Amino acid sequence: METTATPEFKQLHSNVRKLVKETLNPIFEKVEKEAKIPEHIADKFRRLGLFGMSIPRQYGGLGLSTIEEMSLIEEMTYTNACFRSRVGTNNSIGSMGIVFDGTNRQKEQYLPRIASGEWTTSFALTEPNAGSDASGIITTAELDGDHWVLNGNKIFITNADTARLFTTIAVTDEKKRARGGVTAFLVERGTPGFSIGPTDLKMGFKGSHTCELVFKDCRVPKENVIGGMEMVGQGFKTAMRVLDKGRLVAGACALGASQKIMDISIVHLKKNLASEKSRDALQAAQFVLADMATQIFAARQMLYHSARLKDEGKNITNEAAMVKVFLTETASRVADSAMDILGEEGCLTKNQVEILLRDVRLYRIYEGTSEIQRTIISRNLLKN
Amino acid sequence: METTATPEFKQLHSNVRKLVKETLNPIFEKVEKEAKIPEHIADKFRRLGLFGMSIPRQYGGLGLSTIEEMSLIEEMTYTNACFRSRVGTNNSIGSMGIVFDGTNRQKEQYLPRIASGEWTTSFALTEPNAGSDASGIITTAELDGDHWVLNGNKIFITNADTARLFTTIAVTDEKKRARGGVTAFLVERGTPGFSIGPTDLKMGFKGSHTCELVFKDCRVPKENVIGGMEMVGQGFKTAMRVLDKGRLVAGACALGASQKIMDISIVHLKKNLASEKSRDALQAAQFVLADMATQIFAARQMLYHSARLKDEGKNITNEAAMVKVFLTETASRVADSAMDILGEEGCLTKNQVEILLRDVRLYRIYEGTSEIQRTIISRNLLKN
Amino acid sequence: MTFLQFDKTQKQIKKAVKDFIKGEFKKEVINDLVETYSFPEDIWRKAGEIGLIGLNFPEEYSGQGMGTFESVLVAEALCRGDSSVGACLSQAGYGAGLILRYGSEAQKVDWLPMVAEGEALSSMAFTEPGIGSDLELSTTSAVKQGDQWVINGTKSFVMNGGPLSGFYIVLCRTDPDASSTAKAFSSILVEAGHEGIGVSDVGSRLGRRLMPLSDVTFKQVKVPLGNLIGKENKGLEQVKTCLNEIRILAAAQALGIAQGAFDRSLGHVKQREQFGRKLADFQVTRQKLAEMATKIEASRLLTYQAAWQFENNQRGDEKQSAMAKLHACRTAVEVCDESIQLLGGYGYMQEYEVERYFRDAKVAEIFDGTQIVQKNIIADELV
Amino acid sequence: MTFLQFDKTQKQIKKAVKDFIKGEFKKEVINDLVETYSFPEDIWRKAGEIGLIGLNFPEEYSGQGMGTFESVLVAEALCRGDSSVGACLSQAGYGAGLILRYGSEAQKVDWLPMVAEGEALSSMAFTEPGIGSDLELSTTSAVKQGDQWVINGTKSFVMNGGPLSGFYIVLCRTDPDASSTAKAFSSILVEAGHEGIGVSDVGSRLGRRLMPLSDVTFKQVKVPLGNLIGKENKGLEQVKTCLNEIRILAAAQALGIAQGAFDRSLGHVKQREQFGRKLADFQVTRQKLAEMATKIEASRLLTYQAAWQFENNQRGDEKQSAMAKLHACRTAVEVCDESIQLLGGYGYMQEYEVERYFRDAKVAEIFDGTQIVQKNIIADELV
Repeated sequence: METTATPEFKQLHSNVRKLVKETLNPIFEKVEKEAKIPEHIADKFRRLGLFGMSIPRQYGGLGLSTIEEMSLIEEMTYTNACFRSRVGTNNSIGSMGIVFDGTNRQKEQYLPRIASGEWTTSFALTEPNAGSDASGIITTAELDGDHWVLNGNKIFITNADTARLFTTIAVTDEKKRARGGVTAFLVERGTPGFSIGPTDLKMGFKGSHTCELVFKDCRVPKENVIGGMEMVGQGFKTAMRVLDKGRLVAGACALGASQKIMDISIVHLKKNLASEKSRDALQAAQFVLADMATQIFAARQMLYHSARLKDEGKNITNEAAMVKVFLTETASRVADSAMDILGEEGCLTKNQVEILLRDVRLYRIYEGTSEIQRTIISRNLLKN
Repeated sequence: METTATPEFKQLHSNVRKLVKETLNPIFEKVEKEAKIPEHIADKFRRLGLFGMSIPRQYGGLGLSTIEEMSLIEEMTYTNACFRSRVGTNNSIGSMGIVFDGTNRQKEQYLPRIASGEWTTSFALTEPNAGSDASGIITTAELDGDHWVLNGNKIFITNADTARLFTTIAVTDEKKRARGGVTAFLVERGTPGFSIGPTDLKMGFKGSHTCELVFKDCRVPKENVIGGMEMVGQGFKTAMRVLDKGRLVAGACALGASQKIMDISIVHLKKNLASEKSRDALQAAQFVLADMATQIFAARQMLYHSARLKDEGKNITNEAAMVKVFLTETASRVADSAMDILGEEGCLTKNQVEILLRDVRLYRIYEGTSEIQRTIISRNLLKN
Repeated sequence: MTFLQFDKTQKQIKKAVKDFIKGEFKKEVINDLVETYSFPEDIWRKAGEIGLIGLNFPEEYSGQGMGTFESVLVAEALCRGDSSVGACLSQAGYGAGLILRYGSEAQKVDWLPMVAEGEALSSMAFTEPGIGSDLELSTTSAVKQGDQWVINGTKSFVMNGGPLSGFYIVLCRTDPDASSTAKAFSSILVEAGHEGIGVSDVGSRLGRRLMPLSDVTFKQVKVPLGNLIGKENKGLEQVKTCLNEIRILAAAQALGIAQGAFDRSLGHVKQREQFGRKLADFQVTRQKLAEMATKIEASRLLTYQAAWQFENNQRGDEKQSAMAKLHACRTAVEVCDESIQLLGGYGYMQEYEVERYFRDAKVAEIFDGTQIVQKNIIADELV
Repeated sequence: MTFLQFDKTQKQIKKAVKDFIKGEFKKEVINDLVETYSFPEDIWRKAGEIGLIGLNFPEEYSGQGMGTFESVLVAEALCRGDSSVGACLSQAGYGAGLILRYGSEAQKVDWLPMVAEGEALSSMAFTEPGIGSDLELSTTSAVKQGDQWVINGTKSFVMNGGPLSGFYIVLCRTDPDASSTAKAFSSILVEAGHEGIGVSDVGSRLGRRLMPLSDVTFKQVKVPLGNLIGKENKGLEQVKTCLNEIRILAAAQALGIAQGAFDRSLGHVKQREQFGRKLADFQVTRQKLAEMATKIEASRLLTYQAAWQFENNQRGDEKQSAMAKLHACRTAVEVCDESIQLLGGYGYMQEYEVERYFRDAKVAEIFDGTQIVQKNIIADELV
């Protein structure tokens, strides 16, 4: 944590650390096994304001700086990744569309409920043939009187099972697409014609759910276009800004997990060093540990430096892409090599690394794969 | 460069950058070919005070902070590595023994001449069977009246061909060795019994010379023990402190070179993208570039964060070891993958990457190999 | 000079396995097994019926009289077909290796046909809590009392234990006063169901979830003296020889897992589009496929070479076996990881299988000796 | 089934090369060559005398009538003996590959014995400035004038050019109007010393410093029509087939370089001490040796397999050749890099040779197609 942190934030930070240690970590495996975050935990998050870390104070959020937010996320992910994910969409992809581009009315109507955690939110961009690009989006919205009529399917939508509000991206002009033909809508749960599929079965992140969304002649009021009718066609830009913001967050999550994995490995290695095994036979494992620590050190400096730049108002598109690719790949490397230290015991779910190994794998895929990040980085380096 | 830099330092920084661009870079290959730094270049370094960057102002140095020094080193190594090496020993291993542990008389006698660049200095630790450990040192020093009598050989001693003063590590108590039996001496060139061998033929660093030193009944006055007679037996500690300081420096050098290699690669790739070749066939090369940039970004943040900690008075033994291993290995990786972008042209010496590839290889070996750094890191992580 | 040519029998075997997979590895069936963490009992029994288990047992014991090389081909093909079911079938007979190699005629007659015919699983009980691959630190003891061995101790990470297991081959300390650990251990056959045996599942785990994996305790378990396998106090050497072969078979499994994940990702990228083009048209996708295929090919050659060496030397070449295990398992982990990436969001979903291949690959790498352990073995031969 | 067994002739060849290296690769001699950037002329002539060059030429052209596999064994052994001298000897005959495969009887009689006997070096002039491996972008032209070809253009990175060269095989555009580049080029033999040929050394470089490496310009160079190799406008296909074989030989060289560096570092760590113990006693050193040896073994198998395929198919298997080149060169770079590290400060000194091995390895990886190029080739076969 920065030494320049305010006393208020220091207190919050310390509360979160305490919560992780005393309340979340003890139910690390329980969340995995029962595949859900208990509601009393969500209530604790609500009381601490964690659903609204990044939402402006005027709308009931904590209005944290980027550095402060990253610092809390790192703490919150020093345990099962799904805890952070519970508040994740509200702080990031599920709310940022409104924060960035929403009308005042939309902000007043929705942000307080999001910040308080009364409503959970989701972000619906991905489709079977469309990841981070607009060209593959098939979901369409057609204007019919005072309503837009949505048709199409969205997949892998995080927190869809509990969310009340979905920032939904659809094509409004087939010809223009990314260049003015894609629009962002606010769709409330329960809107006729909008249904939510069963929970996906995933490799990890068991306590955090994704589902398919189905829109069948789903009628959404005109005023639910994010930013109002003058923002029709600007939804791809909104979506990209939303994803931009998510890159540092993914990095911070990966960092928290990496640190957790390393600390578990240290405990194990110390135990081995104290056992009857030969110390000489543990030199290789010690070098594995040294490489973990070095990468994590690098990762952390990248993240907080980028967060600082963002708080200074700099454009950090390139830095954020580098943070995402390096920190999420570091987490996978750290998890992979931790197994060399932990051996067979590392494969057991009761050793939390088994869970973390599966969880961190997602970070390299979602909200822009590593390949998308590398494309962004090289494009920035090569532009004149 | 830090935004908080003083105007004075900003001017110096800008002067160094200008010097590199306008004076050093144009003779990049000439230094390689002629295997030396022209004396008029050394004079320019003298005028800028670059021989005394890290020497306190009271002794005629610039007394730079660690951040400032690293920042200048990064600039100076954005060209042929040997330029920086010309001033390297005076700023680091060749002078730090005196700065850290020297008597006032030693400081007054030697530091001004070192800071001005009048005298070049060297550091003599390595022996045929002793790298960074004291256990293999064979060079001995025996007290005989007012003199210590040195016998033994030192190898790979940087700048030995021109140095006037050699910080020389010898065993003064065979039984105690690292625990109080090793002493650091100041040996001047021309001392009877002290001779310097021919220049080593190396893989790279052609413009910077290393030689063997031979001590044959070489008599050194008692007052030349670094720190005076009460420091007899404390030389291993002095040597380790000296090497500690060198770790960030090695990192900064590797960083400057990495950036130079990447920038040459960018120019080449832009040329290819503008040529008749298919852009599709250059996607892989662009990803290679993205990975270079990401690692360099990580490297830079590690270095300056550690330098800042050091300037704040923190113990950075572990950070410095991580900086050395990560930044020097990054430089090798960057050079290796640059060749994938440059192709056959990259193999030609006139393409500077060919020189840099060979030069940066040294950083992973000298002043504590990567393996020594990993040992330090893991030891720190596992201690209680 | 000739280089790696399959003979007619080997081609037939490959064909037979392929047909078997086509007929028996039904996606719905396997999905059910995966969801319920169940051993593929039906498929296993059928594999036994058509002779895919105990391929290397002599024909008089219901085997096919073949060798390590053929076992490798079968393990590779089965795991290519399905990483989890393949592992269960390939490892069903591992524990019989000691009987086959060192057992008495009676032991062979009693057990080899049972294993080969898919009537009983075989279990090895070698390692113990906290000792990893350092088997010489085992403390489970067997003491002679009259005409019986009395066994006490706890073995961990025992595969195939529980209701389907026929027997456990237990590495026991039989000479506590031995001058060297090499002469302190014996391997003893313990029929499953003996009084005093306690089997407890190790619980949820990263991969190999369909296979029984347990901690097994032995409390005053009494078996006849004749249950000793081979010579007394030669257990450690016997076990090490068998582990040498098992490393090769583990490499073969990893090879199959890698190939299976590769098949699936190649199919995916040829079909899916992004930015309006097939994924397979992007140079970066193609470069990844090329890397994956090269690693797989290298692993295949190392594995086949190790198998060939094992058949043509009495004990095999420990260095080559460890190289095969090291390389093939690393390849499997990396190829499966890259497969998940190539499939993107789909790769993270259970339905698309590669995430399961990845988990099975990682477990294959850690079990039977981590990378560090394999490198130790190789270096011991090199230096 | 058999797996990689050397026949008697192959064993004899391996022995002959070993003896040759022992007799001719003197450290002082090589040091002199390295310091003066000189071609190992004496060693080359002697290699020609005992038949180590043009091993795969028929006996009537002074060859040994052997195949790619034997050439691989020789290239591997020579580069293991010395990475730089080995490369010079192995590549002395590369340029004759097109004559051997597509040349007329007269061309064969004229040139193959000269090359095989160490009387003349053979040169390939394929690539051009800025085009890398994209040979279809070549602009050097050959135009028929009466009974002559008139050649104009510039070729870059031409090996074996200059005073010792017998001839250049030049890839020329002979049909500027061709519908596809596949039908636009021919390969033409140009005797060295023709008027209009300009040879300029490319200058100082990373590795392969003993071998002549030049830019070669052709200005109104006139040669008889009969200097066409094989059929007109089939040049690109011919060259690609030969490059396929050259990739295998490049892999063999890289394999030898890797093994040579490994030999040296193994010797070093068994001898040197640190912290009072032999370097070879540290687990981390041993782990590195194990990794190096495993990569080398995998590279060896891939290279031998590719060679075997090349001999047993008309054109060879492009995928396997590219895999061998990719894997063996990467192995060589990594093993040599690690060797420098294992030798520490000594590793950085020329005297200890591994730094030169490293530089030669890196050049071997970049020349004849970088990693990216090899992966492109592999992927084209896979997808």
